[in-house]
Amino acid sequence: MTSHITTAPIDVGALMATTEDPEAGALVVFAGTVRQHNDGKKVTSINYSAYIPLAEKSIAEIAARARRDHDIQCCEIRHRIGDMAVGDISVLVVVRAEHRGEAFAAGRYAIDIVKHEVPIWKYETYEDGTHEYVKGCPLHHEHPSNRHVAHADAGAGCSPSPTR
Amino acid sequence: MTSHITTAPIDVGALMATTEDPEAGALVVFAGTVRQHNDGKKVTSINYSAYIPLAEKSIAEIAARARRDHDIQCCEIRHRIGDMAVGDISVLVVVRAEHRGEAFAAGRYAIDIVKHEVPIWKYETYEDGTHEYVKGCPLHHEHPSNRHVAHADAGAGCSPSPTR
Amino acid sequence: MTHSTPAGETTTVRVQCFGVLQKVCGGAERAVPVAALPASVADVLDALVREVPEAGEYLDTTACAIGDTLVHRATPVSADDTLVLLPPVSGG
Amino acid sequence: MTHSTPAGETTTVRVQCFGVLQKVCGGAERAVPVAALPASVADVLDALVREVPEAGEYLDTTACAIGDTLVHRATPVSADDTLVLLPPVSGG
Repeated sequence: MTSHITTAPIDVGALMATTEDPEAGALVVFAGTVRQHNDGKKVTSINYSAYIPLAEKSIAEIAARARRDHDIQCCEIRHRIGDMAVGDISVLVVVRAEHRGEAFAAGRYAIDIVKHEVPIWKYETYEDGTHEYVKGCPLHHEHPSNRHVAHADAGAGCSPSPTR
Repeated sequence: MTSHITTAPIDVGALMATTEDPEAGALVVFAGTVRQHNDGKKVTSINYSAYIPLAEKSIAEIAARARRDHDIQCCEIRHRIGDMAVGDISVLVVVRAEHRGEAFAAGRYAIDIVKHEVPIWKYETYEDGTHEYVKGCPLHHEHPSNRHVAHADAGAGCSPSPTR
Repeated sequence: MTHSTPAGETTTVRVQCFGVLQKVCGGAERAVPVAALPASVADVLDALVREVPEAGEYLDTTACAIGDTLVHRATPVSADDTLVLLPPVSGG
Repeated sequence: MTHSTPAGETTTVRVQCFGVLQKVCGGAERAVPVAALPASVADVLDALVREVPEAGEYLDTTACAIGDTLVHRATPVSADDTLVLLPPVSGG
């Protein structure tokens, strides 16, 4: 069984190789990378933690939904946890499809939902010595059917309105 | 000066490495790969040719427009020419941005325009021994200001209406 | 498995905290005393707030899980369960 | 540079073909005879169709370039220029 959560660096080349498909004409890769600045503060180190049993299940379901809702050949998702440095890849989505429209749409869909539904937490340490858990997005425990639609990236936290 | 057109295989890892940016939080890579079937026919080999002086200039301009029109840190575009096999990468777009929304939008924008404005031709050879130049998209020579807006991928040729 | 608790005896529920709740509660795991078992998820959260009042402000936006399943506030928690507290997530 | 042609003498324009036009014209480069220079791009295309009638159906959707610049049908072509014919493109 594939493990979606890993403490090792995410190997983009390996995931591109294992997803090769002669019927695919389009490959879309999204990677989230650790930024040096967040909310105006200089980040010196970052740590991601996960509740692994649910995070694994949740990511597997998101990949399955991406494949079900889009005309694509594959959707692979990986999330790294543990300590990371600026520039490191924290999350990777790889989609292959016959045509590019569906590949872009599925890649965007998958990463938007990952950011909203997977129990993972980002903990940042700043140059001034302070540190904090980054504001996040509540999991919809009481009304799972009321999940809000995945939205555009909010700079921080889980703003319901797209930033652009 | 960077060469955007290459006869050598496109090295995704190298382009990811050279575009690393500590202020980027999102990386979007789009690759077009040679498909085994096109229009219902089995493709055995493919050749791309380019009018290089204009193709180089055109790709440089598209990358510059992508950077100008989107809040991104970089947009690199490469197109391979010559003989290729099924699965090979023919075109690559690499975008890095602070946030994912702009990275996806700029990547989509760049590849759509590349397919419409760069003097490159795809020549396919099929299992049955036939071969042909794939139907394409006219360059807008008489009225460059009348360029149609880049549209979703048409399976073949340059249909003005998005396929989905 | 659900066990009933003899009257007058105090029992505990294992609670596992993530994210900001781990910081607030001073560690990933703790045993929260409850009056009786089975207790509802809501009962356990109330008990946690009695032990760690600062946790209260986070619980409205915190989801709970048992194993790999999100559970409702009314779900019963038995002696064998670990109740997992998942404050707002920030992966990606 | 533009050179005028002495009356009665035939001259040629170098034309470079890409894509399907390379197939139709039987090669990448050819010298197309024109009555006089400078000729317009349109003149050169008309002369090409006289030489290769099958090329005609493709020219409406064909763009022309000199060097790295797209040119209009009215643009003059001089003796030093190579007129580059760019039928519909299919990169990507």
